[in-house]
Amino acid sequence: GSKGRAAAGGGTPTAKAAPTDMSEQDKVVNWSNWPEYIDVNDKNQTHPSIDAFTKQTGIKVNYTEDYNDNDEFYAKVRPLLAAGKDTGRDVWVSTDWMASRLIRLGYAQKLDLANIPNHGNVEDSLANVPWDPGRLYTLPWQSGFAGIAWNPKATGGKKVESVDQLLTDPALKGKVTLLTEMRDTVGLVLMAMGKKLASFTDADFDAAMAELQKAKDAGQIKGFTGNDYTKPLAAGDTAACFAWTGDVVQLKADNPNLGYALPSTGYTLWSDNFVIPALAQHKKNAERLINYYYDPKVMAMVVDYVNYIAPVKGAKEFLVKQDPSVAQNPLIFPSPDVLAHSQVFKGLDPVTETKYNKKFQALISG
Amino acid sequence: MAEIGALAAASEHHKPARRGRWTPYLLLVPGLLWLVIFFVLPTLSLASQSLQTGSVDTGYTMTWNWQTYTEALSLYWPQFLRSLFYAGSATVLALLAGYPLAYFMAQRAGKWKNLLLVAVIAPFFTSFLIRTLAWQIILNNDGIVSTVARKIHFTDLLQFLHLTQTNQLMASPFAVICGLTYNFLPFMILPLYANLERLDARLVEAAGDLYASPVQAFRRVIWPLSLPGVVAGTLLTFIPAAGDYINSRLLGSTQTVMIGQVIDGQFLQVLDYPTAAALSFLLMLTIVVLVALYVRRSGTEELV
Amino acid sequence: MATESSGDLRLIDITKRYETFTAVDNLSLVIPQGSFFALLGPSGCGKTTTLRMVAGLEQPTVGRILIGDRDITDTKAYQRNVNTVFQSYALFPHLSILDNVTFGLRRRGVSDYKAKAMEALELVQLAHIAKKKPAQLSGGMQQRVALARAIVNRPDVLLLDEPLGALDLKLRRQMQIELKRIQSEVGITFVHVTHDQEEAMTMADTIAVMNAGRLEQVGDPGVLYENPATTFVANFLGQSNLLKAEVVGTPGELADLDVHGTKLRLPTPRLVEGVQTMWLGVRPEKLRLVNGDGTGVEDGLNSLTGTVTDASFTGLATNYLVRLPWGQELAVVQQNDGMPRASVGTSVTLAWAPEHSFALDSRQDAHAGAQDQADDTGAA
Amino acid sequence: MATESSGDLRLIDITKRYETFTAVDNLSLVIPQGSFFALLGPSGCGKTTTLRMVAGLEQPTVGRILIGDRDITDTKAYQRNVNTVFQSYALFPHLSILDNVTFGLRRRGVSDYKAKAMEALELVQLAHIAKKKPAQLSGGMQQRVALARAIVNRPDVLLLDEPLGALDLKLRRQMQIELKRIQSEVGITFVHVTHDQEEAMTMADTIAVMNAGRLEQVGDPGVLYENPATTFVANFLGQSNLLKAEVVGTPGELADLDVHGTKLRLPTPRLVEGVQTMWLGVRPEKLRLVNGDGTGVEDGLNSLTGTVTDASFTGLATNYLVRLPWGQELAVVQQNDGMPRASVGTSVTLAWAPEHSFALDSRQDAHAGAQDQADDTGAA
Amino acid sequence: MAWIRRHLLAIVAFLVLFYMLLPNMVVILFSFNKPNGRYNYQWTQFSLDAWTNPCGAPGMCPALGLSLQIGLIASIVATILGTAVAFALGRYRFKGRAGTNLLIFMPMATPEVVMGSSLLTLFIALGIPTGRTTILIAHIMFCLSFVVVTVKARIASLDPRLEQAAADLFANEYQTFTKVTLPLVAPGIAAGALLSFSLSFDDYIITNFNASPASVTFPMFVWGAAQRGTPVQINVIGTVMFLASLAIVGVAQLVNARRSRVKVA
Ligand SMILES: Nc1ncnc2c1ncn2[C@@H]1O[C@H](COP(=O)(O)OP(=O)(O)OP(=O)(O)O)[C@@H](O)[C@H]1O
Ligand SMILES: Nc1ncnc2c1ncn2[C@@H]1O[C@H](COP(=O)(O)OP(=O)(O)OP(=O)(O)O)[C@@H](O)[C@H]1O
Ligand SMILES: NCCCCNCCCN
Ligand SMILES: [Mg+2]
Ligand SMILES: [Mg+2]
Repeated sequence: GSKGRAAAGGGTPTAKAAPTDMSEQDKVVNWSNWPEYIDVNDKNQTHPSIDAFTKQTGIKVNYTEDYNDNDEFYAKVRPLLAAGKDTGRDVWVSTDWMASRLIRLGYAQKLDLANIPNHGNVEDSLANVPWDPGRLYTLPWQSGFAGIAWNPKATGGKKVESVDQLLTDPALKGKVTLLTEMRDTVGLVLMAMGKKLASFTDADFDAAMAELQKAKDAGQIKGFTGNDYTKPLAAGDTAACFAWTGDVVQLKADNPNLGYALPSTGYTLWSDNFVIPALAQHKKNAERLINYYYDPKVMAMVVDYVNYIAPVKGAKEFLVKQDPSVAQNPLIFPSPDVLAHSQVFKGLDPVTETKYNKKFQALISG
Repeated sequence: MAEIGALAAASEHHKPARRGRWTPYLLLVPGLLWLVIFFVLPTLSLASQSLQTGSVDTGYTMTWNWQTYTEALSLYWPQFLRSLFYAGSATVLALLAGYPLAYFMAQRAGKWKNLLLVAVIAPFFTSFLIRTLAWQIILNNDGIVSTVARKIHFTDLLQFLHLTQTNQLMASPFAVICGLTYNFLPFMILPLYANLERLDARLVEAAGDLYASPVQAFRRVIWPLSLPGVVAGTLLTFIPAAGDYINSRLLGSTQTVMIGQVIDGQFLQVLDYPTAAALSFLLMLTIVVLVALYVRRSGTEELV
Repeated sequence: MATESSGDLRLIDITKRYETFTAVDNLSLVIPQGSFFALLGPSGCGKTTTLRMVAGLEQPTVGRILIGDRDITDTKAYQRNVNTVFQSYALFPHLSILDNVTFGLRRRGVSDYKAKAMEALELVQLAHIAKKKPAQLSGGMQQRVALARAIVNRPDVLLLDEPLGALDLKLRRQMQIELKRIQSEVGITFVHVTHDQEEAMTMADTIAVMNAGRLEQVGDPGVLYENPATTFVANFLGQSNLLKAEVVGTPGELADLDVHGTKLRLPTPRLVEGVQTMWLGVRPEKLRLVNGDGTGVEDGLNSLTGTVTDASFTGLATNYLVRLPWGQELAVVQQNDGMPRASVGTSVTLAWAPEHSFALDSRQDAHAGAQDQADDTGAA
Repeated sequence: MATESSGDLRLIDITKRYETFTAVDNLSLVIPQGSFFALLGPSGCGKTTTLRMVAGLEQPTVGRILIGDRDITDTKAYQRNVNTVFQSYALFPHLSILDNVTFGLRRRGVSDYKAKAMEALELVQLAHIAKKKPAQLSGGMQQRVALARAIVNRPDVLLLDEPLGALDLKLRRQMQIELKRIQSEVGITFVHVTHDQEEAMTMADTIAVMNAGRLEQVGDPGVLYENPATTFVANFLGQSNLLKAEVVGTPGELADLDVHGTKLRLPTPRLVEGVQTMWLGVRPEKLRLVNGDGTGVEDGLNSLTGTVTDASFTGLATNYLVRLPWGQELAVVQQNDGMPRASVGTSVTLAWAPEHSFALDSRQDAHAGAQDQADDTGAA
Repeated sequence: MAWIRRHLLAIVAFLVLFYMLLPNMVVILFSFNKPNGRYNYQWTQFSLDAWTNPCGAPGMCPALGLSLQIGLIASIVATILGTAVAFALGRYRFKGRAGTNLLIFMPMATPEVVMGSSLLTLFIALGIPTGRTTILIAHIMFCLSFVVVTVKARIASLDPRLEQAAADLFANEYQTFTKVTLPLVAPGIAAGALLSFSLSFDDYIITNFNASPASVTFPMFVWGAAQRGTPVQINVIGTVMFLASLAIVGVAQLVNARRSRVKVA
């Protein structure tokens, strides 16, 4: 029999802390994040907010954009976590459901709120999530929507604004990518079928899968991607795709013709959250980093660049002051109407999650 | 590096002498131990894994669950066949492209021979990922290649052959096969070259002297004599190509997923180790059987 | 398709130049149909090149090649009714002996190829190993297969490029007899290239001696041997003793020559015209060793006196070196027919009949053709 | 370390068996110090095996090997003061000529190895190419390097395994002279293996003929040639004509023999003891061709009459085949010394002196040794 | 037309060669690009930026360093182990030859995914965390067979008489090995080592299975970068590698050529 057993096997979902926190001796913090998820000085490719943090605290940030996809990243770090080994990272940014899993399996450490005095700045709507009541383990980094993006160069100038069009328009044949993120891809399709993401049934799920399978068999879909959909979209190898809001806004800076739509049938709303993994060597530095970004002024700086929704109270105010034009941006400042059409994928118990995952993986990896 | 071609020439001419009773074993032990521990054992472990049930987070137990195999096969047989088809096509194409080049280098290049050899070997040392990414640029939809291909209706031909579904070159079976062919071409050329270089040009002359036209001389003399090189080259191309997924990932679409990609996904994304293991094992078995049949048919057993 | 027309093989003013090097230089030759013709010459003199041009494996730079009346200069190798037996045999290693022999017949669509091939194999006495592969045969057998493979096509001309070069002495002699027998049986024109003069002389009807791309002399073996036209032929074809001689008078049938003060004679017609100083040549086997005082020398024979410096027993004969008063050493061969042998250090007289010597222009190099082949101070 | 003690090389009752095959069978030999000894025999008779045992590259199954009084049977190859010149030369391709030659000296820690090596290279006239690599040399030069590489060590015994086998005819003759010169200069015992009988006869002081792992005869070349002890030696060393003869009487010095009804004579001491029927042997060069009517035959000579069936001119000599009334063909060699030649079809008388023939036990195979070497019906 | 027919083989050969070198040309060309945005897929403007700042892409140079280090260690270890096995196979008769040959051949007949995943299965089962060590283990494993085959072929072509000649010239077993056998087999060993290095340096599939986030090799970096936009510096490295290998292979060929030219002479 295999010994590949989770630490959770014993039923104690408490992540181990490193025997000694190296934060004081070793003024670094290792941060893994999604690509296109932080402010960039376009001239020299540096990250101003990070540089400012280092200046302020003397803590060097090893910032790595190696978080392309929740599953893929989890698969990478899981063997280490399961074996009780340090992952080499002090903090990373996981989407809600993945953060929930990490807590459940005891792979995420409780935050020392004493090191995060800005903790209270978290938006009220996000301060209490079912999987982390009171935000003891995680704090959100950004929130956003998944919608549809297109490159008019490849669509022949056509706009792509609905899920149906994306999956069936022959003009897009073979030039469509969808997300490996099951909750976004299936979620968008479920909503297009008129289902509610909070209450759909197994049968609804299967119906959505069938829809996707049909599109795939028809050759409509070029691929399923993580955050790496951006390059082919910008290059025009992908005509249209499911995409995360902020990414596309960032791409538009180089390529203003790119189009973006939140489907009228509905779109997913999600958050990505800071997680400090078990055995992180610089937990305290990570907490200082989190605290730093929970300063509304700093968060405003990031959001101004990444164009996602800030989870920090007061950030918007700063932003409006700084750059009034963004106040008009519905992606950063979603109106209640926009928010009303967004939906959050329901929480899944491990058995259902495995069941859905298996079906979805068969679709995307087959 | 033409020593790759040694594969073709690895038949044993000299009967090894018998010396020292223990020396050979002392020499063998470290290397073989390495292979036993890190190749044989993992393979057994893989076999065992494929028959277990459980999940990553709860652990696995051996249940002799053969069903994994039938399930995996019923789900993924298209990718399996596709892999064999792509690898086979790439092998044939590599042979068609590599043979003339190898023959030219070996028999006709004269003083350019070494330069050509360098040109063939050098890309081999340049990260293949980088080169495969370069194919993305070359086959890019707005690129010259694509434009010309559309203009001369090459894309229509490909569509007719079901090698692309759209009027583009990228993200199609064509692109994947083209990439596979490209990536493993040196593995085809070097054994062929090593073999053809030893081809006695006088035999070709003798064939001409005995009324064989150039085509007949090729068919009756050059080709049969180069068979060991052909076999070595095709094996060195087919085996890795069948398991490759880089090309299908970078140049293909959901319609071109190969079995390696499935295995990779099952291992690294889905974390369904038994299915992944079962697929791996099936792939290995398929290839070993195919290779054994092929080697026997081509009558070059001494090759391995 | 090769035509069945046949006839003499004619090379007309053939020249073959490689980039900077002229391998064959304005060569003209007629090789009568059905003859056994030998091409002899030192390494690199252009023998193989000549053969290859006849076979069509090489294009002459200048000149025409004809078989009978048919100009084949521009015909492709596989369209010529000419076959070659290569020195390396060049048997197809992947084919059985039988398949090797049927190869040419099948290419030409001959229907009863198998029967014909077996016939050819019988001719070379190898019918019993038709199923074997070349690698399973000894050198001599491979040689015979190569021969069968060529002969079975009944070519107009069969080219043999040192076919026996790789065989050892005894086997070589045996194969020579075999070759000769086969040639007379099938009656095909054989053009035989060899390094071995004895082989050429025993086998050929006509010998051509080549040197540096040019023809030195063509003729009957006996004529070439007894009356070489150049010092090159004299030295290359067997061994010759060349004595510097001055013509002092031509009193009658025999001319008088002065050789380092000794008077020797030579049939007058053999003198080189218009030349006063010449080489007087005599073959080692023509010299008879007589007592040192010259008493046993019959009248009318030439004679010289010297000292034996070396004697080596070869079984059949003994080879002597005899130093003449002026330091030149003459080679003498005496068959071991039971006559008493001279020993090293004794003084001897060498005698020979005037008609057993020949004369050559003394402006020619006395050593031409002698060193030529043994020269190995350069890389091979 | 090899000792400097030297002396005769003695093989005592040596047998070498490979699994099922006996390559050398109870061989005893004494090779005097400083002599030039030739080992002759057909392919596969065990010559190389014998040499390898002396070199220490192979262990005898039974028997001892001594140099002088020192038993070296159990000494390792690298400890024996014996060196070998391999047929393939076996020069180290990665080392320069000089390094090849110094190789042995340096292994033995000789200090002035470079000077000694240059001396050896001068002996073989190759000092000027000391810096080259073997691949840059011609066959003949490589041969001489191999020789220098062995000789420089001043071994007690130098073994030469067909050292000239790969060279062409003329080069071979030249190297023979060279070898002989070097041996007499350095005075080392040479054991020379060759296929070429003429080579053995011209070079060696003593010849040993081997057959199927056993010794057939050892002795002076002339003795072996004129008085072979077995039909094998008679046929293997040169050519012999063997006539079935019945002893009819031994009246005096000469015995009377009946050969197919013709009375022939042989010196009585040459008769094989205790045997009535024997082979009467005579070498082709001992036979003199006389007119068909036998008129020219001097008194006291043996003579037989027959018909010329073949005559082939080899330059130096002409080879004839003469068919005797009972169908046997005799080989006759006549030096082309100017005497008139017989032509095919004419009737001739063959004459020879009784003392130029020998007798062998007729229970021996008349063809032993003759086919042996030419036999190539087996795989090479 | 006749010209084309006469040179058909050369034309085809050069087309194939062009096909083989085309991507390298593209890599070289785009190393001088100044991309518009983060994606280097379209020719925008000539620039030497990447060449003057080759380590400017964060994480690339460490990855390159790691790959070089692993390539070096893996090829050295594999060459030592493999050469020993090759000598045993090429020089001795022993029981189990056939089995050994099969064991050597199998890794070459096994697709990389299978090898990578099975090794991972083993490491998981044994609770060995993946990382630099596991990568090394894997690389040595798959390089080994190639070394054995390459060196064995060289040994097989070695004339046994040369070793006998050495013994005949007073060299004992050890001296024979060091002075004659080893120098003669050396080109095969060097070829095996070079092949190992290139296989190790270039490997992505097996490495990706057995690497940890903390041990990113160059191919892994390239793969990752391909997902979020390849920095121009990657093309610089690609170009340097191509030119360096041209130089190395070129020099090796020259040396070889000189040797063989001499042989022909
Ligand atoms: N393809 C070629 N290019 C340049 N020179 C050549 C070529 N082929 C032959 N030669 C030269 O032409 C000359 C004649 O060569 P050829 O092979 O005809 O000689 P050969 O008489 O057959 O000699 P051997 O007796 O050694 O076989 C040689 O000097 C050779 O170097
Ligand atoms: N290692 C071995 N195992 C079995 N038989 C062997 C071995 N070595 C030699 N023989 C056999 O011993 C016999 C004598 O071989 P050897 O090489 O001594 O012959 P040779 O007289 O040198 O022949 P050649 O003139 O062809 O070189 C041959 O029949 C050969 O097949
Ligand atoms: N470029 C940053 C994109 C972040 C996307 N997060 C994934 C959310 C999935 N629902
Ligand atoms: Mg020639
Ligand atoms: Mg031998």
